[in-house]
Formats: sequence, structure tokens, C-alpha cells
Amino acid sequence: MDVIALSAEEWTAIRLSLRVSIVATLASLPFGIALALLLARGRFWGRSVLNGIVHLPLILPPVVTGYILLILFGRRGAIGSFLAEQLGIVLSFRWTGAALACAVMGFPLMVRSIRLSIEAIDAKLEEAAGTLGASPLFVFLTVTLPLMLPGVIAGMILAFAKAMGEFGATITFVSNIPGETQTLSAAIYTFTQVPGGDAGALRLTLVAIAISMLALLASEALARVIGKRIEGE
Amino acid sequence: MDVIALSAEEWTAIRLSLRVSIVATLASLPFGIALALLLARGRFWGRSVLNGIVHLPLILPPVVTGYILLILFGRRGAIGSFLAEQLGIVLSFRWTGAALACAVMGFPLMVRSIRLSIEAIDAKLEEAAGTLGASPLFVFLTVTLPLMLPGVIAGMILAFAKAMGEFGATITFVSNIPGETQTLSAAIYTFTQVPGGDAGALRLTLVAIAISMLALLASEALARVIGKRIEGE
Amino acid sequence: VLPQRSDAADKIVVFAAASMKNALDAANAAYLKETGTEVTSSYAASSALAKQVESGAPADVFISADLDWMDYLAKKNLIKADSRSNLLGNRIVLVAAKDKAKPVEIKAGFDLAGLLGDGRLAMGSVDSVPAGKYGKAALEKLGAWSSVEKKVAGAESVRAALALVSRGEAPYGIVYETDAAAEPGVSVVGVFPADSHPPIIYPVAVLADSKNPAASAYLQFLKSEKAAPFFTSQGFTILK
Amino acid sequence: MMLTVEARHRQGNFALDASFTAEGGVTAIFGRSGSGKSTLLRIIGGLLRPDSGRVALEDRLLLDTGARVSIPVHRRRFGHVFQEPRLFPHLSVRQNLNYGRWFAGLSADRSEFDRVVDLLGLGSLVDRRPGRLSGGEKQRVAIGRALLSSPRMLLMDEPLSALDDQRKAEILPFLERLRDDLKMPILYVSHSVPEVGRLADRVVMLREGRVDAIGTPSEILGIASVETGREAGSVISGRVLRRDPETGLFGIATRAGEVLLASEGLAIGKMVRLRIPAREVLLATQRPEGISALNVLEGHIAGIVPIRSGTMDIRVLCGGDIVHAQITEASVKRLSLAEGTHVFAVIKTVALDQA
Amino acid sequence: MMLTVEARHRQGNFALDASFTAEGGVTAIFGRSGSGKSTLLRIIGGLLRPDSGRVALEDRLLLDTGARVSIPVHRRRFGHVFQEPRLFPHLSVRQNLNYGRWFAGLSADRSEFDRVVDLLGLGSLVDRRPGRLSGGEKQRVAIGRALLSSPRMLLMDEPLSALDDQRKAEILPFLERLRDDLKMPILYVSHSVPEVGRLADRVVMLREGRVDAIGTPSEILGIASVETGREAGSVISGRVLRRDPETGLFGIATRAGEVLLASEGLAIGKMVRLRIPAREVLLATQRPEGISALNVLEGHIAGIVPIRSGTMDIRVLCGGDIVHAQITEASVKRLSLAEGTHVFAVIKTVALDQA
Ligand SMILES: Nc1ncnc2c1ncn2[C@@H]1O[C@H](COP(=O)(O)OP(=O)(O)OP(=O)(O)O)[C@@H](O)[C@H]1O
Ligand SMILES: Nc1ncnc2c1ncn2[C@@H]1O[C@H](COP(=O)(O)OP(=O)(O)OP(=O)(O)O)[C@@H](O)[C@H]1O
Ligand code: MOO
Ligand SMILES: [Mg+2]
Ligand SMILES: [Mg+2]
Repeated sequence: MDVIALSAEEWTAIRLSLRVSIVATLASLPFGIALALLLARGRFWGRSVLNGIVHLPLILPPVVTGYILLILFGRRGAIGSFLAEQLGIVLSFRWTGAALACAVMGFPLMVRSIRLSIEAIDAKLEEAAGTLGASPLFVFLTVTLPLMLPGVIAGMILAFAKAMGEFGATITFVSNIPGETQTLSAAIYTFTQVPGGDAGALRLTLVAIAISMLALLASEALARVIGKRIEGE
Repeated sequence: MDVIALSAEEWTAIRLSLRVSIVATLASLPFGIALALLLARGRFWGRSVLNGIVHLPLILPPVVTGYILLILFGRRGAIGSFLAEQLGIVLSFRWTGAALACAVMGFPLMVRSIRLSIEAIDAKLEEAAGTLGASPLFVFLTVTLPLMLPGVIAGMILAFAKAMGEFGATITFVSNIPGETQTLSAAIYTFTQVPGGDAGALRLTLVAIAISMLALLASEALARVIGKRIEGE
Repeated sequence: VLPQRSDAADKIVVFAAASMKNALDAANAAYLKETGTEVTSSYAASSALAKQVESGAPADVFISADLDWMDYLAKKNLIKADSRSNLLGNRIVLVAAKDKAKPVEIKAGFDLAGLLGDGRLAMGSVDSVPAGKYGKAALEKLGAWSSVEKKVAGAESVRAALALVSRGEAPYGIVYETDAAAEPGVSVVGVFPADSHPPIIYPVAVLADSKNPAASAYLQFLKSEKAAPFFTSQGFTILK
Repeated sequence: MMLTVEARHRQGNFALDASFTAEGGVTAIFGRSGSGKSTLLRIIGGLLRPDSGRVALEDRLLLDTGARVSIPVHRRRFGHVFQEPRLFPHLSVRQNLNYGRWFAGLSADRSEFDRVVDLLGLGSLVDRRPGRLSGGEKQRVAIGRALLSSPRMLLMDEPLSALDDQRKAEILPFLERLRDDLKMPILYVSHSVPEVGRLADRVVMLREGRVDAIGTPSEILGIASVETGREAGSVISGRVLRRDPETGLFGIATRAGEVLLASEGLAIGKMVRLRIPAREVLLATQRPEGISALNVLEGHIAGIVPIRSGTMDIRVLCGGDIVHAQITEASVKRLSLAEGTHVFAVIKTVALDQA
Repeated sequence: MMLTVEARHRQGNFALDASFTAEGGVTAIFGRSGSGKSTLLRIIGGLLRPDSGRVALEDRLLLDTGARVSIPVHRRRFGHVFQEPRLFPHLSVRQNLNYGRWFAGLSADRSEFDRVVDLLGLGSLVDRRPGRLSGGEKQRVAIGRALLSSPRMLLMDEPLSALDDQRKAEILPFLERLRDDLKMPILYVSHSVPEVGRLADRVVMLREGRVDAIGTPSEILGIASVETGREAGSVISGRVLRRDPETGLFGIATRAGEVLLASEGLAIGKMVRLRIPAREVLLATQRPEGISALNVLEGHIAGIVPIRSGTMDIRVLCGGDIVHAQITEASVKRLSLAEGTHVFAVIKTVALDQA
């Protein structure tokens, strides 16, 4: 099975993709939950605008998102230069930038899923928790959060899968540097751009599918366990 | 406001994008609902595999999805030749093909949202409907479907937004033919590929944002109306 | 392993048009063997790479698939003007699916529209993909453009255009000779005369921000006899 | 209409193993919390397929796990009032009420709708959504929804527990009419002895998933068991004999003698059932004089059973009916009551319920 | 502990405008379905902010819409038992029960947990999820959860309506102990007159969002109003005087004379309240002999009020207490009862409830 013998560079791309996808998913999770809460429960002016902004990465061609990221978070970008100078965080042409791009691209998917779950929660249970002495934060942690878990899981898996498949914004923002920003998807893309690259593209595609299937299966199993726990009512 | 003066070609791309996105969203909806039901309620062998396949377009780089579509639905593709010969449906180089590509790319998002909503439905209500004499189909139409509406709307808006932003799979599958398959996204992309195209890209990007924002606002308003109707419990 | 701004010396970072991957990977391997200097290449669309250079990418060398994006950087003084040269050339050819291939004489006034019938002409997108721009120029020069314009299917890349032809979606396509040579599903049925379109040139330059002293040596290597076989074997022509 | 039920089912630690038959009328299912009442109703209604069992209504087989027969819920057409309201949140009260009528074919009779809405006091609520109703209002809508679905049978799981006494007093006669006029079989889960005594033709007592006892209300509820607590009593039946034009009281001829009853609109000649709470029956060894109670039944003591410390259940055989009286041990001693003693059972007219 | 409530609130067509004060003990909220009971509890509990209003417990201001004061729910620490169970579906029964204890600080006393679990019969259920409980079991967990949260006050919305009589009989004394020993104020919504008569120190009668009447149970429930229906009665109080060693009955000294009561574990000298259902009181013009009823109170008729056709409410002033009797009009005529008539109120010992 020569097809599946992977080169060292390819292994690097796989490891990198995993790292990027996992970091992108986990790092965006708190923001995703916060925004989903804000959009589901908040009643403030500009809610629609915020909702629109969250959806932008979905609406725009990935290349455009990539350019916007480059302009904002690049070395010379408004936010990028601030992060670099004040916090020492450099995103441009780093794997962290790839993670940012993936996170941004998956963000609308994550927020929507979580928001849907929040909206399905019976507010009466939160009331009941309050009467038992739980402060709003505690109610959130012990009632709201566990009950929105199905949405959180769905959102995470969508974001992870998106991160595994995303390359348009990534390659535009942080380029396609092996070992640093060349994710699995970017590697696949590169293969599709050269003569005779099909076999390579196929091989890496199978790897991408295998990884994501494992993630999917794990998430389904997790969701089942949670579902079984809640079950009935 | 020269920036916003759009050429006739651009208007064509906008109209096309709207048509493609709307058709993609609506045409995939019944399949999306059916699959979401199957995944949420079905207990059959191969459920995980099916779930994986639905997620594939998310995981794979869009170019790869485009190639796969080409192989399957192209003139000589297994499905494409069948459709062309038996049903007279030609997808390649047609806007219908673009709609197919957009539908496929948005499908995992739609299915996930709907599935999440189905899983949040209280099965006790469906039981109650049954005791009142409603057959399973009727229960579905009068109880399940209305209660999963929030997820259906969320899924449709995600799919629509994705369709507006999608171009990788589309251009690979049906190319970039002005008036036939050149969507707004493809036009934006084209602008980004020529030096000095930034102004054009910006202009069309603003149009894309405006359209999607309108769709978002409409969907939010719709969801609010439904939410108000259900409210309480 | 983090690519620091390349004043960290020994490692060279090249931003190159995606279509050069096969040739450049081979050349880089040879360069490493010869000098012990590692070259990392980032392959993407020339447009993206140019914009990245503009926003401070840590690259030393840029190889563009057309002159436009190199000019774009030159205008902004982002390349070392004296290092710029035209590295490679290419040709565009007319291809057809292998089983349907019949030689076509490409000359002024040739009836491409007739050949296509109600089929499509696959080529790189004529506004955004360099091969598409060259193809359009050639067709205009040969007087065929107006009759085939409506039949053009603009693909996202030359590779995608090739796939359209080899899959039988389109009867004919215009692609680079380099790509056509490597695709078993298609045959070259005609070569566009060199004078029918602006010269197809892959320019190369060291970037203005590069502090890597090895960059110019690497450029010399690319232009040398030692590197030439890697390019010619992929179908590129060496420009002197 | 004969209902035959046989069901064995295990859920978690709980095992149901119950069988009974019930012929027409109201069958009350009685039992402590967790004894399997709702589970039994779910099985009969077709919502739960038991591990093994058989359910038949008249000659129609609804479930037979052995023969692999199982008529689906919606074809059983049993109006099911659940323990919680289960209203459709996306439909208005009116739509909820009408839901079952869609499937009931021609019963689209508006007067029926109006009658039920009126009975349940839902008039001002029909255009509201269930989310904006009070607890009792929801429960009433649930009852109405089941009633309006033209069911072949009613399965009611504590339907009146959230309602005030006055509303109960309005709904109970309606259920009685269903029972009597439409001959609709009703399975009725309740913890309320007065309700059961009044409605039920038959009581099935469940204990930990098994049928502990089955019989008429007077047989089951007369036994002052742990389950029935202080609400034990007797149920006797008789025919309406006359109406005293002066007092307006009805005279009911029972086997124990004539009994006076305050009621409204009883037809002469009609059979009625009377519930006599055991704790409200006084016993006297001589016919009491100058006393407000109008009903004095003569009989002999047929049995004395201690119920709880200091309290006895005395069965008095009057004519052919058994009247239970709960009195203190002290009184038993003081009056030297024993089996065979000739006694008068004194029952206040207002204490009598039409059952 | 004095609770002051004033609330005006409009929701849909319904307008609440209620104010009352309640000092310690149990305050029953009584009223028909839809009269605003749950809404009032929600306002007091801090779950609903009324259009305008004021709520204070002792000297602690909890809500004052005028002064823009509103203590959030979780700082009020009022144990709230809702009309529906509202259990946390993702937590086990044990975790549900323990939920409030996290916030109750040091009350992490296991014996308290065991006691409540025992009282409510939840022993075998603690490791289950709420989705797998019966209706009554859920309601019991909800009660336990509120009790275990060390509340400053209890708001109970029909807590016992889904429970069987025996379970009620076990829980009620526990609530009485909370009332008496911990002096915990309890607001108790119920449709059950016996429950209210037994528990409540005070009854607030709501009608269409307004306080219709407020007073002691005997004042309110003695009025045989539409709302209380047939369960009207009197509540009198007295001191435990002695225990008859032979019969085991307790003698209670009331202002109306000595009354015998069958009960368990009453301490000599303790104050108790007795509920006398009006329909169970017989009136006699001469002292009855040879009768099983042990309690005969002597008095004069203080008033006669017709309740419904054919039935009268007779107020008998015995000593200083009013005892209500419901008897038929026919009996009133036959015995020539009128205001001032000297009568004997005959009450069976078993009919007496300790309230
Ligand atoms: N969310 C709401 N919007 C509008 N009206 C409401 C809402 N919730 C309740 N109501 C109405 O307010 C009134 C009082 O409701 P509440 O729940 O307080 O009644 P309740 O006395 O507790 O009745 P029950 O005994 O049936 O539980 C009812 O008429 C009800 O229909
Ligand atoms: N889904 C379930 N899984 C396991 N056990 C269950 C489930 N549902 C109910 N039970 C158990 O089955 C027994 C019978 O439940 P059921 O609901 O029939 O009781 P019930 O008689 O209706 O009680 P209640 O009067 O409290 O409503 C109970 O012990 C309950 O704990
Ligand atoms: O008049 Mo009665 O018989 O005591 O109710
Ligand atoms: Mg039950
Ligand atoms: Mg209520």
C-alpha cells in the first residue's frame, strides 16, 4: 500500500492540522459560548449587527476572509501589530495564525449550534435553580451549560471539521509554509495544483477523512452518553 | 458613490448568486430534514457512516469536493450521465450545477442544525398526538415539524450564507462562466486575483454582505415570531 | 523550526506560484544536497503570495506565475530591483481528451468555434488565472475570441481546466504545456504560436526585506545549468 | 364493552405484573405513588409495549405479544389524559382542543366543542397559547382535548388533581354522563377516594406492580386499608322513589331501607349509587330522637375489625347492604358492641354523596 | 416573622392586585384555578417582577418597585415547590436533592438528607435520573429539594396534589414540625380543605387576582362558600389535658368543653388545633344517649345561613368557640331550630382531625 506511505513532510502537515484544528476549536469555544449566549438571551441594540458579523466568514469567499485577516492581524495590521508589540503574540505566518483563520471560519457554525441549544433550554429549570440559592453564574455552570452540551458538542465538531477542511482563508492569511502553516488541507490543495499530484491529494484526503471520522464518532459517542443521562425528560 | 455603481455583469452575478443560493437552500431542505430525522431518530447499522458522509464536504477542501462532484455528476459521471440521459437534467456548466455544489457544501450545516432541534423535541408531545388519533406522518407534520422549525430556520440560514460564500467547489465543478455559473463569490475571487482588483472586490463584498444581512435579519425576525408563539413552555 | 525573519540566515524561504511545486521541490532538494542550505517553499496563488509579501511575510525569494504580480511588488519597492530576472518560460497548447484527439492547426482565423460545436472551451479563468489571460490574448490575436467567448469555461486553475477536458466535460482546453505533458488523459492537439500572446514568463526576485545573504546565491543556483533539468523535465523553458 | 388486560413488564427495578378484566363503566386504578398506575395506562394506550401481555377491548385484540399483534396508538383511539398536561406549545388552546377532532371524522360538531369548553371553563382562554396558562388551566385543556377526540375509551391519569373542588364538582357529572349515556369505558387513576367512590364501578388496587385487590368500590374502599386511609366508606345503590314536595329531598329505596338524599334533578325510577363515608356514620343502640340526621338505618353488626390503634371498622348488615362505620374503640366498649348487636346506623343527609 | 406582600401586576387579560400580611406559621393561599395563586408566589419568590409592589420579610425589604429595590431570587432563599416538578434532568435524584445544599453552607448535615429521603420515600430512587420516575415520585423529589435547601421560607404550590393519602399523612406532620419547631413561614397553595384546615394558621382567599377574604381557617373555611364547597368546617383550639389510660384517647380542653381525640404522641399541656368538618356535625335538641359519638358540645345557635338549596349552615356558639354544622333545611324545620335554640353538637371522635 504505497499510497498510504506518508512522507515526513506529510506527517508534519497532519500533526500541524490536528494541532491547528484542536487549538482553533478549543480556543474559540469560550467566545463561541459567550456569543451564543449573548445572541440567544441578550436584548440589546446592535444584536442583529453582531449576529451578522459572526456570520461574515460564512458569507464571504474564504480568500476575502483571509485578506481581511491579513490586513487586521498581519505584522503591519492594526490588531496584529498591537498584539505583537504589547503581548508578544505573533500570528502572521505562524501556526497560531492558521488556528486563528480556522477558528474564524468555523465560528459561525459553532455559535449557531450552541445558540440553538440555548434557545431550547427550559428557562423554568434555571428559575428553579435560582430559588435553591444558586447565583446566576452558578445556574449557568450547573444547569444551563450541561443542558446546552449537545449544542456545544455539535458546534465543536462542526468547527473541528471545518478547521480540518479549511484552507482558503488560511493559505491567504499565513501562506503555505511546510512545518509552520501548511495544514493537511493546504497540502492537499497544493497537490491538486500540480501535474501528477492526484495520487498525493487522494492519499492525504483519505487521511483527512479518517481523522475527521474518528472525531465524529467520538463526538457521537459522547453525545449519546449525555443523551442517555438526560433522557426521558 | 462610484464604488457602488455596479456593472451589468456584476448585476448578473448577483442575480445568479441569489438564484443559486435560494435554490440550493430550498432544494436541499427536504433532504436535509429527512437525513436529520434519520440521524436523530434512526437506529440502524451504518448510521455513523452516513453521518460521516454528510460531514464530508465540511472536512474536505472545497476543491476536492468539486472534483468529486465532477467525477460523479459530470457529463460522463456515474450519476451525471444517468441524470442527463434518463431525466434530461444536465448539471455541468449550468447554474443548476452551481446550486448542487452550494447545496452539497451547505448540507452538513443544515443537517446538524435540524438534527439538533429534533433531538431537543419532547417525545411526550408526539405520544400525546398519537393518542389523539394522529398517524405518525400526521404527528410529524403537525407536531414534530413545527417544533423543529427553529433548527430548520437556523439550518437554512447557514446553508444560504454558505451558498453565498461558496466558490471553491462550484468553480471546480462548473467553472466560472459569466451569466451561467459565475456567482458573486467567484466574481469577488476573480477581483482578488488581479493587481488593483481590491476596489472591485470590496464593492462586491459589500453587496454580498448586504444581501446576507437582509437574509439574516429576515430569518431572525421569523425565528422571533415563532419563538413568541411557542414561548413559555 | 519557526521561520524567523530570515536574517536567521541558513534557511531560505521561497514564495512560489503553486504550479511550480514539482520542479521547485526537486531543485530545492538538489540545492540542499549541494550547499547544505535548506529551502522552504510556500506554494500558493501568486496573488496571495504578493499580498503576503506586502504585509511583511518572512520570505526571501518570490517566484510569480506572471509579470503582473511581480510588477505590483516592484512598484511598491518590495523587491530588490537588481535581483529581478525572468527565470522560466512556458507555452500554451490546445488539448483534447485522448480518445478524441485530432491535430488542429492553430493559425489566424482557425475555426475553434466550429471544433467546439456546442461544447465548452476549458481554460484558466480569463480574468484571474495567468494561463487564462494568455489564452484569451492568443485567441484575440488569432481572431477566434469573439466566436468562442461565450463558450469559455473559466476554471480556477490550469489543473482544473485539464480535469474538465480529461473528464470529457469540455472537448477542448487551453493549458500550459507543462501541465498537458503530465496528464495522461489528454493529448496536445496544437501549440499556440509564441507570437500570438505576450511571452509567458515566471519572474523571480529577492525580496527587499530579505536579510538572508544566501538568497542571491540561491537565485544564481536556480538560473544555473545544474537546476535547468528540473525545470525542463517538467516542460518549462529556460529563459536567458 | 369488556376490557381485558394482561401485562408483564420490567423497567429498571420495577416489575409490573397485572391482569384484570373490566366490563364497561368506570374502572378506578388505585395505588400508591410508584405502584405502576401510569405504566399500566401506557401499556393499555399503546404507548409502551410490555415485555409480554395481551390487551383486548370487546372482541378487538389490541395487543398480543405472543401473536405479535399490536395496534398502533393512533388506531386505538383511546383518549389519554396524562399526568402532566402535554399540550402542544405551538398551537393555541383552540387548536389543541381541536387536534383530535381532525381525526374523528364527522364529529366536527361545533356544539360539542362549545359544550366541553363551557364545562371546563375555557371560554376566555381559547385563543391563548399553553405557555400562558395556569397549571389548572393546562390540565383542563388536556382533559378537553381528550374528550373532544371522540375516543372509544378514556384513560385518565389523575385528571382532576390540580383542580379546585367546585370545578371537580362540575366535571364529575359530565364524566358520569359519558359513562352512563355513551357507555364509554373509562380507566381512571386517582388518589381521591370520594372521586373514585362516586365514579367507579370497579376498583383495581395496585401494589408494587401487582393487582392487590379488585372489586366494587364498596368492597375495596370499605376496607379501611392503608391505601384508602380515612376516606373509607360504603357504596350502596337504590332506586329513586319519590321527591318530597316540601323538603325537596329525594327518597331512595335501598335494600337497607329508605334513605333521604339532597340532590338536584334526579329522575324518579332511576338507579343511583350512594357513597357513605365510614367515618361519618354514627352507631346507636336505640333509635335516636330529636336529632338532625334524617337517615337512620336499622341492622345487625356483621363484623368488627380494628383499623388502627383506637379505631374500629364496624360492618353493619342493613337489609342486604353492608354499611361501614368507623368508630373509636372506646365507643365500641361503652356501647358493648359485638357481632350480632342490633344497631341503628345514623347518617346525616348532607353526608351522603351521590356516587 | 412577618411577611408583607403588596403586588399589582397585569399579564394578558389577567390583573393581580393583592396585598396581605402574614405573621409566621402557615398561610394558605386558596382560590380557584386561574385566580392568581402561582403568580403571587412567583412575585414573592422573586421570579416575577410585578408592575408595582412591595414584599418584605420581617424588617428585610425584598422588593420595592418604587424604591427600585429587588433582592434577586437566589439571595431570597425561599424554597419554592412549583406546581410542576422542574427537576434537573441531567442530575440524579441525589444530586437534585443536594443541589440547594451547596449554597446552604454548613448545613451539609447528612442526617438531614437521610431524614428527608426517608420521609419522602425516596430511598430506592436516589441514583435514578428524573426521567425515570413516576409523577408522584418527581413531585416528592421536588419537595425534598426545596426542604433541603435550608430555606428561610417555603413557597409551596400544590405540593401534595399528586400524592396518595398515606404519603400526605406522612408529610403533613413534617410540615407541621417545620412550622412549629423552626417557626418557618410557609405559603401553601392548595385546593384541599382538609390539608389547609390542618396546616394553616391563616387563609388568604384569592378570587380573580384580588384578595377576597383573609382570616383564620375557621373564619374562612367555616363560610361554606362556593370555593370551599362541601369541605367547610370549623377549627377550634385547646390544650391537651389528659390521656385516658384505658381508651388511649386524649382529652382536649377547649372553650366549648372537653373534646376527645384519637391521636398519637400528644404531649400533655400542648396546644392543638382541631378541625371539625361542618358536614359531619349533627345537631340534637336533647342530649343523645346510647350513641357512638363521644363528643357532645352544648351551645346556642348563633346564626343560620342557607348555603345551597335545601342545606343550611348553622353556627353554634359553644363556650366561646363557633362550631359550624351543615344540616338539611328539612331537619331545621323538623327540630324547629332558630337563633338562640339550645342544642347539642354531636361530633364523632373519628371525624375530628388534628389541624
Ligand atoms: N404568561 C402568561 N401570560 C398571560 N397570562 C397568564 C400567563 N400565565 C398565567 N396567566 C393567567 O394569569 C392568571 C393567573 O394564573 P396563575 O398561574 O397565577 O393561576 P393559579 O391560581 O395558580 O391557577 P391554578 O390553580 O390553575 O394553577 C390565569 O388566568 C392565567 O390564565
Ligand atoms: N423510564 C423508567 N425507567 C425505569 N423505571 C421507571 C421508569 N418510569 C417509571 N419507572 C418506575 O416504575 C414504577 C411505576 O411507575 P408509574 O409511573 O407507573 O407509577 P404510578 O403508579 O403512576 O405513580 P404516581 O402516582 O407517582 O404517578 C415507579 O417505581 C417508577 O419509579
Ligand atoms: O339534617 Mo342532617 O341529616 O343532620 O344533614
Ligand atoms: Mg403516574
Ligand atoms: Mg397555579
